[in-house]
Amino acid sequence: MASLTNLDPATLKRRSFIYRKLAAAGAEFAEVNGGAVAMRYPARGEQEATIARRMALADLSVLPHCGVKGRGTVEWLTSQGLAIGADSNKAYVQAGGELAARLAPTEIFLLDSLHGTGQLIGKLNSAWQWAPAAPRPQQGYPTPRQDSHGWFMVTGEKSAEMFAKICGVDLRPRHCPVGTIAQTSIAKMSGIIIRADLGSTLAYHLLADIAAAEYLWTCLEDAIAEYDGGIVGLAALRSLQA
Amino acid sequence: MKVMNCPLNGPRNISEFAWGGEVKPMPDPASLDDHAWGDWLFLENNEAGVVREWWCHVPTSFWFIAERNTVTDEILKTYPAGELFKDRVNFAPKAEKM
Amino acid sequence: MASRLPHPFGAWIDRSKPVGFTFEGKQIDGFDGDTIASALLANGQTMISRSFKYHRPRSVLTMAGQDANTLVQVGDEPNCLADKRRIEPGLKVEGQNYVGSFDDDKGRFTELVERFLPVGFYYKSFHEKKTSWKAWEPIIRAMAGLGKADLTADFHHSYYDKQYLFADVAVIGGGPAGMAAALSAADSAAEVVLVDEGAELGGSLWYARFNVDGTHGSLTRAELEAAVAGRRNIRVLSEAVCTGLFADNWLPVIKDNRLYKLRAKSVVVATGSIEQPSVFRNNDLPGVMFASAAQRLLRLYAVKPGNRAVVLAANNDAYGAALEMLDAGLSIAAMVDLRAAVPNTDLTQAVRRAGVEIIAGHAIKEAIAGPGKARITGAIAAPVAGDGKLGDGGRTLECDLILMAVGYSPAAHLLHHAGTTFAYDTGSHMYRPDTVPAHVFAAGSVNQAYALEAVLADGRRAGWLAARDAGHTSGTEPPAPVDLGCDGVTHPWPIFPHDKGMDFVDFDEDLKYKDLINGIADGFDNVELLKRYSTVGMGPSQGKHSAVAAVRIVARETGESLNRMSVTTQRPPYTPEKFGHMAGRVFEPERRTAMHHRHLELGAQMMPAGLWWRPAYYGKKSDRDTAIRAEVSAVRSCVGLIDVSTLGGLDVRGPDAAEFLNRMYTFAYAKQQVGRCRYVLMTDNAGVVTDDGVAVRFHDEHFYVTATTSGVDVVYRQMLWWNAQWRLDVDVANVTAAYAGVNIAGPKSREVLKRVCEGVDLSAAAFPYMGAAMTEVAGIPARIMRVGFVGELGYEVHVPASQGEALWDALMAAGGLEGIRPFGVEAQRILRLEKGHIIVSQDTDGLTSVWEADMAWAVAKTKPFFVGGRSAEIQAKKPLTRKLVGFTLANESDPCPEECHLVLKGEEIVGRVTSAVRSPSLNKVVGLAYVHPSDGEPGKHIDIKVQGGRRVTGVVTKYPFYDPDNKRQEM
Amino acid sequence: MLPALFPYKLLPYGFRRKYRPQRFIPKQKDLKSKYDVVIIGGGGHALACAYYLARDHGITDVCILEKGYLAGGNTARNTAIIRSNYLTPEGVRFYEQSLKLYRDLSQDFDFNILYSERGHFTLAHTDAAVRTSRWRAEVNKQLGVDSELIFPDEIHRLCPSLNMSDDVRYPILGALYHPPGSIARHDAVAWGYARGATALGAEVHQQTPVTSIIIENGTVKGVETPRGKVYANKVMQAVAGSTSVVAKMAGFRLPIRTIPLQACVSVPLKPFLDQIIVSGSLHVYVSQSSRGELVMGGSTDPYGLYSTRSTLDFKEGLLGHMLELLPMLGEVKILRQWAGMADMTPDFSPIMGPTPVKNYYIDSGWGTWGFKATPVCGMTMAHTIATDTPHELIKPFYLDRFVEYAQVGEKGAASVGH
Repeated sequence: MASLTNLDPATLKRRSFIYRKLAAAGAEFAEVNGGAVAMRYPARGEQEATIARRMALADLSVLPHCGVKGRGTVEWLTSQGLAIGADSNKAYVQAGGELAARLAPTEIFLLDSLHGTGQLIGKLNSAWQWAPAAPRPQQGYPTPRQDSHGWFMVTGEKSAEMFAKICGVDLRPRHCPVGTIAQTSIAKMSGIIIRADLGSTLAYHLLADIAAAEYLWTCLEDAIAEYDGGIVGLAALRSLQA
Repeated sequence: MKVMNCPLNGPRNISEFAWGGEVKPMPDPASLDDHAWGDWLFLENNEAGVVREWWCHVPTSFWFIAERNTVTDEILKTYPAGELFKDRVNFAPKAEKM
Repeated sequence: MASRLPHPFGAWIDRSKPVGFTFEGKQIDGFDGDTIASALLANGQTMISRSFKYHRPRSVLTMAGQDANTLVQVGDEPNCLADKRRIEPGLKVEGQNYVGSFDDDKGRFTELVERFLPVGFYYKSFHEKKTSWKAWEPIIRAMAGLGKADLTADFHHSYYDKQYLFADVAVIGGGPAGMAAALSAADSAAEVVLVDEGAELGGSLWYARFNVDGTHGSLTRAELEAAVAGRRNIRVLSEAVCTGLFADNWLPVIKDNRLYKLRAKSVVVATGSIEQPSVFRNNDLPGVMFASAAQRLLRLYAVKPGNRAVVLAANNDAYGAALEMLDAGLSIAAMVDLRAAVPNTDLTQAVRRAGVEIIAGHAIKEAIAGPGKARITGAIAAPVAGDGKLGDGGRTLECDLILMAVGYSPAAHLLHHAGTTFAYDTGSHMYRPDTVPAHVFAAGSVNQAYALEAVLADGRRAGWLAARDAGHTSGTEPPAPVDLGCDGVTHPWPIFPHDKGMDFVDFDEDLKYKDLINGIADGFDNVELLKRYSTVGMGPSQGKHSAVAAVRIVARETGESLNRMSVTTQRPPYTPEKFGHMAGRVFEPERRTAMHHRHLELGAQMMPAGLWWRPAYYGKKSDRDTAIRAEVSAVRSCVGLIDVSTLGGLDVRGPDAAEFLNRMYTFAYAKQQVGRCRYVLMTDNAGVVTDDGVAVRFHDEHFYVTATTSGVDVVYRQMLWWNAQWRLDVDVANVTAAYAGVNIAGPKSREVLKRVCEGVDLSAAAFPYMGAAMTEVAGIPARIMRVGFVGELGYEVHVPASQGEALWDALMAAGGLEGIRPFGVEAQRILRLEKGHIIVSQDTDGLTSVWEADMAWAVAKTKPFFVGGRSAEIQAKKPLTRKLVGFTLANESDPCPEECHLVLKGEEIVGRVTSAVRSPSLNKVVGLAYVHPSDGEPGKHIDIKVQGGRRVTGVVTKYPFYDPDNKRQEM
Repeated sequence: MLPALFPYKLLPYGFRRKYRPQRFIPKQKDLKSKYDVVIIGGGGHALACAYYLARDHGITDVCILEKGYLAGGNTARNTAIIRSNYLTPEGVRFYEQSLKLYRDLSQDFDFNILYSERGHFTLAHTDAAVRTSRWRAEVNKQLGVDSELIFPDEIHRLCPSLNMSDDVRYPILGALYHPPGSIARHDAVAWGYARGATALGAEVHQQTPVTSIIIENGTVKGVETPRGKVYANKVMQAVAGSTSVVAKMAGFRLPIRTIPLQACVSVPLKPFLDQIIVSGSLHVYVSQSSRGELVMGGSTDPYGLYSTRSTLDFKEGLLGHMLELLPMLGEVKILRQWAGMADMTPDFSPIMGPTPVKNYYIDSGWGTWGFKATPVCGMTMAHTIATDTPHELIKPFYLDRFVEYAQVGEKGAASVGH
């Protein structure tokens, strides 16, 4: 895929807040969802999948993600074919591999699968319309999660230990089953952590204030160093999932 | 570091929360004379003992109510604000003055 | 001349690994595993520190990091515990607190004038004249302190970090009690973290003598250690110190350069006990140490503490220590036993058998100081004639070592932190834990268990209970120990004042017996008061060896019973904590806008705005003013572009959206048209102006409300708080970060925007001032608002944050023809001031009302309610005390006032300038100021005190100063 | 040293055989059933009030009731900083008077309270903070108080230890420099007042809590204690940390929230820091005592509590920021931490004077700034009690100012500890 190598993130409208850092780290980008996502880092000596199994960090910010909140949210999403369980702070996997994170009884944060086709999210975005006149049905309100939150993924057996350096919630696998959500403070920033293993590899989504993406990325780079961690591309994550 | 049990997020370090002070529901401002309004607004019970307080879980901006002993710092219970504030509050239109 | 004992002595050193370092420039050879102190003693360096006040030589006291006598400077680390700190190759160690040289310390003169320096002497003098203290303080101050902070160190410190840890059961202390507790908790399937200060688990089992042949300890240790190693659910943290026990079992544990913050469901405190000194003359000199210290030196480091010892005994352990000394080849001059009758135990008999003389019913009256007090040459024993009293006669015993074994005090610091109460036990003569708080358990000698079997049993019991408390049980509760063995280990009065003094109760602070007595006589007859007056227990070891003695002395002097008293509260930390450990990686969040790097590329000088960074202006620092003026004129005459992404943004949606805004803001929103903007002003319930912005109605049930950069989080939280009570059918979302925004402003802004905004008709008719639309700009979904903070034709364009940089690029390109110019916060402040727009929190303060801010126009008077409305009503009835007005200068040649220069009436302060600038557009000074209400009308003169105290005359002026009829922003 | 300044008061100690004690706190007498004035609380303010009642107004039949030990509350727990660089004219005049009294206290007492002028720096890290600093400086100067807004070069010249570099998160942009800013030995101040007051006839009763307040038709008659009823013509409460609790006994509420304020000291270091450094934005302040300890604190705890427990998070926050200001202290160690209880008012000014109960006076709302006001509180409250009219200096601090929307906004000058 030679076309990848010369894709400049700044030629696309949607840009990760840290694309410069990724490029500087030697990322090879591919276009997803109108933005450039780091697929791999060819200069690496070591297999990215191997790093990802140990301790890795990836940026998925441009992949499709969205949100709906307010009264009627869950009812409406269910009517749109989503399967959402009753518990808050749990994430529910959808048919297409999307993840519906129930942040509160009336709030959903929806993450696309690692393929980032955006099918479901695109459908929802066009499906939500103001009803012509009051009284209007309760169907929640779309929230701009694509842009309010940067989306990182932290993978590898050392993930929980690493998180313990920047986050006070007990994320050790035994105490934090797959699908568990922690809305908490990470390196003094509010953020959302969702455990979502990739195949047999321990992994967490990390969603946090897009404006603090660079800050948080820097904190994470510092924190993973102790565990011989590294930055990996989306390709490696996909390979672990497969 | 205290642990506070957030009704939405479960037990968390208290550093994740912001203190909202004593719960003192607002009386209808129109029905209070100036001095009574000032008393309600400024005076605190500042109770040494079990008090009912507002707390906000900052990462989720979730407001709830906690009952806490201000001498031992023991948190007796926490629950959503809805258990205390059940109905929509309305204010009577007022006469054209001011 | 490193002399070491053969194996099995020296369990913690690796003789195959020599390690060299320097002390006071001298080369010292030790082994890997040595502490600084053990290596120094092995090399005959007995003096390790100089005392605080009298600069007396001091040396090893505890070998356990519990005293201040071995504090040294290690490189740039002051006050380092030489008896804890392991040596490393090349370590640069120095003595502390000396004048001249360590060996010939000029500071010693203070001892000569000691009698002129009574307790609290600094309170009693140096105030004879009003200027006395000014003259003396620098001298006394120069004598103060111990180690040195390395000010030459570059402005960095080493890498410290933190990590959270979680456990069902935390066991603090890895001695027999702690190991037993950890094991029984682990057997109940609890996750256990076992924290121990030692290099290896075992505590006293490593060095104490529990039976005659000395095998009992080591066998027990080996057994327990193997068992612990075999449990996968026990995590051991060695060479780690737990410095506190905070609310809900929050435990700081320091290991290497990391602070662990351990949260445990329950805690077992098995921290053991601290040996207590005897008070006699010269009890502080090198060569006088605790028996346990000498035993540690032998067993852990293979170091002989001396050659000929006198053991001051009051319990069985003294005899175990004596046997240890004999095995190590020391001779024992005598056992001086405080007890009239020495009980017959295996150990006492063994000592007798070894032919050691036991002098019963005697105490040590004085240690005989050798040359320079750097060592001792003997001890004078005298008969005990009652508590603290010595009879005539006595004997001089030649020795170079005095071992004190007269009793213990529980190392109860963590229990104190947790709020445990203590009671004096008249049987054991110790303060024992009385009521221990929930989820905390004490085990071992901290809990009065002294006999090894009792210690182990107590540990098993505590571990089992702690596990159950954490929700894990198996089997039945282990029995509590029958005989604790705590009676007879601690002597109630090992205090023998000497009329020549130097009988120290507190080594850290150089406090002698009479200092406490005199303090009490001065009226400070309560331990807390005495502590503050005499400073007893306030030194680096925080009373570990003086607190109990102080209580005993106060009790006797006041006739108070010890049962009705307690030792002074032990406050955290248990041992000193480095600033670096507490700081760790300092997380200082930063927020950057989508265009941040574009600003940097354009040479912007960035300034903090809350957590955000914003461009102050574009250009070199040296060209600041010209750059700002150029940016201002670009906006006035052509077109400029500013990043306003940091502005708060809130989506307010739902059937009650308008009603909600009516309650939150001072204005009225029910009738606001869709596609129109309206100013919002927020007050708090006390009527104080707290925030402002614009509300855009994009839909009957949807308002997009802006808030100030620094205010939005509070505004959002307040909105949610109010609606938690009102229960209106409205949803509020803080979308600040989700939208990047720019304000493109200036007469040419319309042409530029047109080029990238085909979707909408931007003509004045179709898109008037305060109009708004949802559309696309440069192919990016956008919210456009025609608002004019800077007072020119202008548009705010808000787009999804991740496309913000693309928007910036597109607009900069589109404006190329007109020479569009980015402008920063500084230019914007000038532009808005020329228009007389206020900045909340600069032009208002913590008490400003809407009336004082002259914003009555923004208050809807007929609404049923808005937050702050009731207070505003009351304020309206009271006469104004100040009013915000615009002003210019009567005399343009006067200097421009600066923000917060005062407005005076005569000499009375009536207000202040909140904003002022020499307007580039109007070429005159314009500003806002609070003035006396009587001066509020245009044309009135006000008196402003500017730099250098000079007064200038301001003229109250209507604002906007620039384009008063707002033609330009509405064109 | 000049003979004039020779510490001759030490000579007798050296030459006399026997130590001659000078008792600061007389042995406790029996509690009488009636006093002219009863003061609830035995802290610095109470003792100072008793001292000035006796010295300036000849009122010596005064009983001080302390529930614990003398000056064992916030007097014992504060960090001993004294300054008058406040924001409001009311505040500046009040604290300036306090400073004046402090300067002579050692001679008044014939007891050295170690009053030491060190120079006080309030650092500004944002342009808003620079504005507030200028505001304070201008108000101070207008009222004759020595304060100046200074900028990085000058700050570096006066206090070279500070990290002035730009590449920190919050660079230092300026500072409010207040040369008269001082420290003193906090306990000694209380002991001096105790000795002075008791010498003139006042009684101190320790371990004597007030359990209720006797009020008859709106007028206070006395108090009850476990040692019996004590009647009095006038009663004052000066019980920082328990203000609302005691006021409740007297039947009224106050605009006060009680919140812990923590502090800590380092292991003694050879003195290197001569000034008092405060940073509002970083929530830290530090000075170095004459023992060599760095005395450090920050802003109040995040929530209300009637407890003097310590927390770890306090130290984490404090030292994190401390190392931004003084990065070379990474290897320096914390020796001890503790806490006091601060009665916070909405406007960060005290509440002083008469109360809804006749002849019952209050000295409260001292938040984090009570120690520096000790002498002037004693003086003004003594005047107020003796003449039954509020002293000019404390009129602005009357209780009803809140409901009357006439607050004295000191937040800008007091929001961080010291």
